[in-house]
Amino acid sequence: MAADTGETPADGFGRVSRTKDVVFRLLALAATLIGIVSLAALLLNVAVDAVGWLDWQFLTNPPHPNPYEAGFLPALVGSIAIMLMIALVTFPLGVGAAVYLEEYANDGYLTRFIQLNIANLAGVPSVVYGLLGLGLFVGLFNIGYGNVLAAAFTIALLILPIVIISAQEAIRAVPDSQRQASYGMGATKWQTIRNVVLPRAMPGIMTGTILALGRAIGETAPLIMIAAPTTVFGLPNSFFSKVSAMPLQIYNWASYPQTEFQYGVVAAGVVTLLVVLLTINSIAIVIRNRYQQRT
Amino acid sequence: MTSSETEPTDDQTAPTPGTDGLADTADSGGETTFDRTLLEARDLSVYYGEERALADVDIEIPEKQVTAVIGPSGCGKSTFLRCINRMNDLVDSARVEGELCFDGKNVYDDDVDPVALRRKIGMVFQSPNPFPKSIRDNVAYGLKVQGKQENVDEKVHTALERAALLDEVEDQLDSSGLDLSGGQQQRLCIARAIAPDPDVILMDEPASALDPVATSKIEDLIEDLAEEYTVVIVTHNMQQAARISDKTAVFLTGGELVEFDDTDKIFENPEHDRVEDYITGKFG
Amino acid sequence: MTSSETEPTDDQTAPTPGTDGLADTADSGGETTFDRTLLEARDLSVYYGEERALADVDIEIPEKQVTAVIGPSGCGKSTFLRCINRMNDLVDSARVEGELCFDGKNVYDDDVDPVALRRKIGMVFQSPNPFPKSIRDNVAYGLKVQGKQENVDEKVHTALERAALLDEVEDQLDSSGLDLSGGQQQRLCIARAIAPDPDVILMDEPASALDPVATSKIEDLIEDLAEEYTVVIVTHNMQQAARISDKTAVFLTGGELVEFDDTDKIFENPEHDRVEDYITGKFG
Amino acid sequence: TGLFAAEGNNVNIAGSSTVFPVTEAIASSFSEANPTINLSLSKTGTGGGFGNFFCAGRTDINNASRAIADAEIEQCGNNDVTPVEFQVATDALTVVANPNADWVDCLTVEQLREIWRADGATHWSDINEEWPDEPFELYGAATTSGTFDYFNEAIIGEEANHRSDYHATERDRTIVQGVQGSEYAMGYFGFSYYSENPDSIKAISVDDGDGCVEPSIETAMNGEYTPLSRPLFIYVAKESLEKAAVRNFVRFYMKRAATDLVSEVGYVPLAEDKRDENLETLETTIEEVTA
Amino acid sequence: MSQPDFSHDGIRTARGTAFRYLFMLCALLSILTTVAIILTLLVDAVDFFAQVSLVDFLTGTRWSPTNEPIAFGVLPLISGTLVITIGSAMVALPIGLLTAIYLSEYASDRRRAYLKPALEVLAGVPTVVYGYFALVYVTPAIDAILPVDLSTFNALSASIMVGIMIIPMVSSISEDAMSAVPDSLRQASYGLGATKFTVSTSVVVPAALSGIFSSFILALSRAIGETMIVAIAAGQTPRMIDLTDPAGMFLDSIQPMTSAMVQIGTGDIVGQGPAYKSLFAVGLTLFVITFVMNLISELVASRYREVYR
Ligand SMILES: Nc1ncnc2c1ncn2[C@@H]1O[C@H](COP(=O)(O)OP(=O)(O)OP(=O)(O)O)[C@@H](O)[C@H]1O
Ligand SMILES: Nc1ncnc2c1ncn2[C@@H]1O[C@H](COP(=O)(O)OP(=O)(O)OP(=O)(O)O)[C@@H](O)[C@H]1O
Ligand SMILES: [Mg+2]
Ligand SMILES: [Mg+2]
Ligand SMILES: O=P([O-])([O-])[O-]
Repeated sequence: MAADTGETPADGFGRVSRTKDVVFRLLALAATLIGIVSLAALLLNVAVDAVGWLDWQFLTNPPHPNPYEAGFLPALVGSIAIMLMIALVTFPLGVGAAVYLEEYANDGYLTRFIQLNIANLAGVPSVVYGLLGLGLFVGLFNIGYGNVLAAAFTIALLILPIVIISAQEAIRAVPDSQRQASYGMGATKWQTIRNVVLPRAMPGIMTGTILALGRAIGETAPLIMIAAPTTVFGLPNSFFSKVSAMPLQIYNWASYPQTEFQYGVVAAGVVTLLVVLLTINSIAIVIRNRYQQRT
Repeated sequence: MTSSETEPTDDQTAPTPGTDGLADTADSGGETTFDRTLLEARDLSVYYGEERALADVDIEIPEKQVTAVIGPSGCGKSTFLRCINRMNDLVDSARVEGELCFDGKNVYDDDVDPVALRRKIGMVFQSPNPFPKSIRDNVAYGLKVQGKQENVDEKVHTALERAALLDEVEDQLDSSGLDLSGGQQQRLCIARAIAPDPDVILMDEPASALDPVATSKIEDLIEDLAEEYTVVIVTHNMQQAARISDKTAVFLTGGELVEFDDTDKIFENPEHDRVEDYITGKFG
Repeated sequence: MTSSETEPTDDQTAPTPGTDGLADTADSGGETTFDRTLLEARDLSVYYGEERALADVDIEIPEKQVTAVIGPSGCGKSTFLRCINRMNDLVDSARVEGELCFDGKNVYDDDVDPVALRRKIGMVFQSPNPFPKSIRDNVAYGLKVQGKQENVDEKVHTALERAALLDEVEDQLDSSGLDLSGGQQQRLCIARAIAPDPDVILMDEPASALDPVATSKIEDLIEDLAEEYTVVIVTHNMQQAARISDKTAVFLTGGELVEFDDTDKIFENPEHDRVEDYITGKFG
Repeated sequence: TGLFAAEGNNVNIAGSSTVFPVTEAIASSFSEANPTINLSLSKTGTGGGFGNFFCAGRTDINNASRAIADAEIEQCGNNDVTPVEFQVATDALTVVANPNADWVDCLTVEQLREIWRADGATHWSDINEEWPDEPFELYGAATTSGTFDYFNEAIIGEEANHRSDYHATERDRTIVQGVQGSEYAMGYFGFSYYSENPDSIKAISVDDGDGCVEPSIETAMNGEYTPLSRPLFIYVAKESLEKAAVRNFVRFYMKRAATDLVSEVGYVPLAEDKRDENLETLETTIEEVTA
Repeated sequence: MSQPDFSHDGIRTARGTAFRYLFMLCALLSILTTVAIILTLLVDAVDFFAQVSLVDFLTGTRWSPTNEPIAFGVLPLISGTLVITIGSAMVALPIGLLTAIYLSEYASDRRRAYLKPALEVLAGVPTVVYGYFALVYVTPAIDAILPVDLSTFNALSASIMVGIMIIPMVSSISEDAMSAVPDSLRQASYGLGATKFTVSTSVVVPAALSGIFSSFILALSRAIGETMIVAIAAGQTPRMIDLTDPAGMFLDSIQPMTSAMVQIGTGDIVGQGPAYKSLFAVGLTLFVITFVMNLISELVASRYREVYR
């Protein structure tokens, strides 16, 4: 390379070969796009396959072994019921834990231990949470198998670390000058948290929680582990109703013998699930954008 | 330190700052005039971990006057100010030794609730920090947290008026405090600080983030406030200290209070060479 | 600007800095002695977006001497330095107008490859920035990227020796460059810059992050380097400029090169009042 | 009835994956008429359904592709669950191979035993020297399923064990895909999974001594398809019939079990006299519990 | 002089304390969760190990919980997990690292602003959907394109899908680490006449190595714990892998730990015998493996966060 460099500056300074640079750049760009593009291709495929299957009767019927009569309603409603329950459980617990860690806890061993533990819990496989739900809620507390409560509690534990971590980030983003101003006015810690910290952190907390709910709505393995039923026909009518969920129903349908299920009904279910997920995530993004300007 | 032994006199008139004060103070030499002492530090030291940020400070701050605290960066001005309302409690590593008395009561006594203490002391910070709430809610915040729920609207108006902001915001009390200009925001913070009617107002470089026009409004306001409140103001701007304060405390590096006296005296004829060097810009 | 028209003379001896130089330069008036010009800016302007950071600079920097660039903060010193090796190319918003010639060739010509250009110009930054690699790999880095793979060990030794660091690190060449003291790190960065044997060494406030002892070592080193390299150094420390440089360029606010002359002349008898004000500390 | 009404509106069913499609079809049409009743249906296999759910008192109904075993009756008894048996359809357990396996159309029971028993044949050529010298790729029901039990009993018998080096799965779809994917594959499952995929897999006729018989609804109904045709049941917990929802659903089920609904999912519907017999049993039992 | 009253207000103090402990309880819940996970797994696993020896479990090479002859050797399942982990690592690590380099060194701010969220979508797609994709689209596609004999259920398409799913974990954590590399190091390198390629590969990547390493471990831990993709697409054949036969490793059906857990969990297994309890023994094994990996990743990451504060 050095040899390329001309000796007399009057002729310029020579050129350094950029082949590697260009090749590498293209390679890196290709790598960046590969996942996105392949996902897009698959989504396109599934969307095409869902055409003709994803219709009103699909969304309002109960499941059926005949692909032309099969419907998604109980799973759809089940997912939403579980999700609401999860939100009710994780929001207060997650915010409470985040407030403790950010506002109360000093930087001692206990705090660091809790923090490390939360980070670790966020990485525990969901199937293990399923076993936890099975042992704890179905077994020990005897809530019953495969019902709304057991499902919601199990998945709530699964997403709690994610909610806590994002709530902590939101609380940490509240400028310290705001807290100082409040303490300076003679506010107590709780008054400061309630009147200054939480209102300001709320959009961030909400965004994080909703995104975590998006994760919750796609969870399947924990439901399988707590013996959620293969198929449900009615709508959940109590906390103790057996419940199915969209991903679980999709998983079940994927095992049906007819190709109409493989390439039609399941595709319709996948598209429905993704649309619900996308809606949830866009709500989060709207909240984030709506409040982000004000800082 | 030089002047802290002198007893308060009955002379209620604060020496007027400016050049006319020069002759007085120059004549009176070490002798200074004092009002009733409201805040008094005795052997006050503050440590952050191992590092000493304030070293054996003795000072008597008179009631209903403006006391300026000046000194080079890092000399402990803010630390001193934050001792008064125990905001240093919020810093884990901070440790206070010695006494700081508010009206004769040591605020570091065990039976003192810092929250109750802070309700008697308003505080205004370096850069304006209004809450992302309406102007009204900003000013009413102290009243709310302190449980003073009667006549809130009236008190909000009075506070805004005293802070010389009412005219400018009267018909937008419900719009956000963040929509105001920097100078207005800082006056809003002052209104917020005085709304619960404290005894003392602490200001930590309240105009350092502001442009000259806004600064001069704040300076006028501070002089007015001294009619009713005891004001302690930290500033890095010596001209500002000279313009608005009655008393000036000069801290130098190491957290040492080198000289405390009438402002005119400090600026025209300081006792210590180091203070003179600092004021004339030879050092710091 | 005043001096940039003067032709280089044959006088190879750089004027020695210090008080004895005073008489010479004072006598010679606008007339200055020049070596062969290596770098020459003509009407050089730099814009960051809309803002102009360098305004029509004309300067001729002589070979194998130390040229100091001084001026108040934000006046464009770093910008000028980074023009020479086209580091400004890395700033998206930066735009350069005019010419900057290296040995007669405009480095902003289309056929100039900035990467090739930079291989002729070493650069040392404000705070030491060794790579988190071994000392040896740090110094060898430039050789490696430039494909100069022969005698690497020997070159590394020579560079460390020239940078006056060899004795201190000789038996720890494989330990991390980050384990050295600040002053050693900065000398390591100098060794790294000279190892590929460039023609010019640019230094942007190379001692500002260092303590006085480390600083004086670096200053000694810079004077030595000028025997073989053309050194351009930005500094905010006028004493430093006076101590180590042969020529001094004074930029003032707005990116204007107000005066460029022998260092002695600038410090003892500048042409411009603004320069005098700046040097005596009345401004900036 | 609001969203969170009483537990009494729930009907919980688990059990055989073979019977699953029948119950699913009937439950689906039942719940369209009775949307407030929450019917849940799990595919756990016959034995799993009895052992973990039905006899433990956790479900009201168990689907079964074989009759309940004595041990299971005992377990139910211990938990005060009284199983009431209803046959709901007949199945033709079907052995399938890849359509490209043109060398094989019919197997005798002995040949099947040789293929599926432990330490038996490993290559096609072990059965018939003219067949390819390629190893079997075998897909079958998971060991605890009713299908496995039935196949094991009917083909392997007492003396030998079912081999264990095969792809055992609860999910019959897996078998379809597996057999479809390999020329040397073979599998077995309920007839419905074959009838849904007649083009991608091929059914093997079975010779039980009287010549090759193709599995079909007809051959199962007229009893020619032996030994692999079998009755399918549901078991209802007598105690659960106290709940109106369960009563209504089982009544509905009995009526529908004799219709095309069953043949649509690939099984042989119940004969009408059998249906009437069932309804009678049902009503008698209901009277006993509601009395 | 009457002293001012700064005394403590009982109600105020009590309320403050109450909230403190309430919030603390929420935080401690996370520790309870960990304890509960360990206990629930342990209680049943202990039952299991009372019937099956730990040594047999850890060293056995046959997994057949319900089929005679019964065997509970976990190694075939760990093999299956290993295959998926290796396969997904081959997809995700290079792609994720290159993506991180692209985002941190090459992409303009604008481009990064839409590429990053787009990548995060990858991690947000439910895994059951990926499993379905793998089985219904990817396997047939590979079968059609490559001249290989691919089983319907195979490790290959499952690995690819798991790999795609974990790309964002690698790329976003690595990118954070690369962005944390001070610009001064890049400047130093450019100043010596380095090209962008050299700056990226010889300065940025080495300096961010611990962060990159931590992202790798975390992503692999995620791959190890991934359940639905493998349960749907990788098959149910517990077998020992033969490292000398990479084709056989990927082209055929396997069974990772998670998939075995799903099979036992949904399977027709009666009662409380070792077949059912083995679910918890495998779960415990999985938990221990992923927990250790997460811990390592977290410790490595906290080290790199310290290097450039
Ligand atoms: N929270 C803290 N932790 C540790 N040391 C601190 C803390 N706050 C201040 N210090 C140290 O205490 C000393 C005094 O700080 P202080 O903020 O009081 O100075 P200051 O006079 O207000 O300076 P400035 O004019 O820069 O605001 C400084 O050396 C500072 O570094
Ligand atoms: N990357 C940039 N983008 C936009 N403006 C810049 C950038 N770098 C410098 N500037 C502006 O250009 C002007 C000159 O900057 P420069 O860094 O050259 O000053 P300097 O003389 O080196 O100052 P200092 O002594 O503080 O280092 C300043 O006004 C600065 O704000
Ligand atoms: Mg301060
Ligand atoms: Mg600079
Ligand atoms: O599910 P089974 O019918 O085989 O028990």
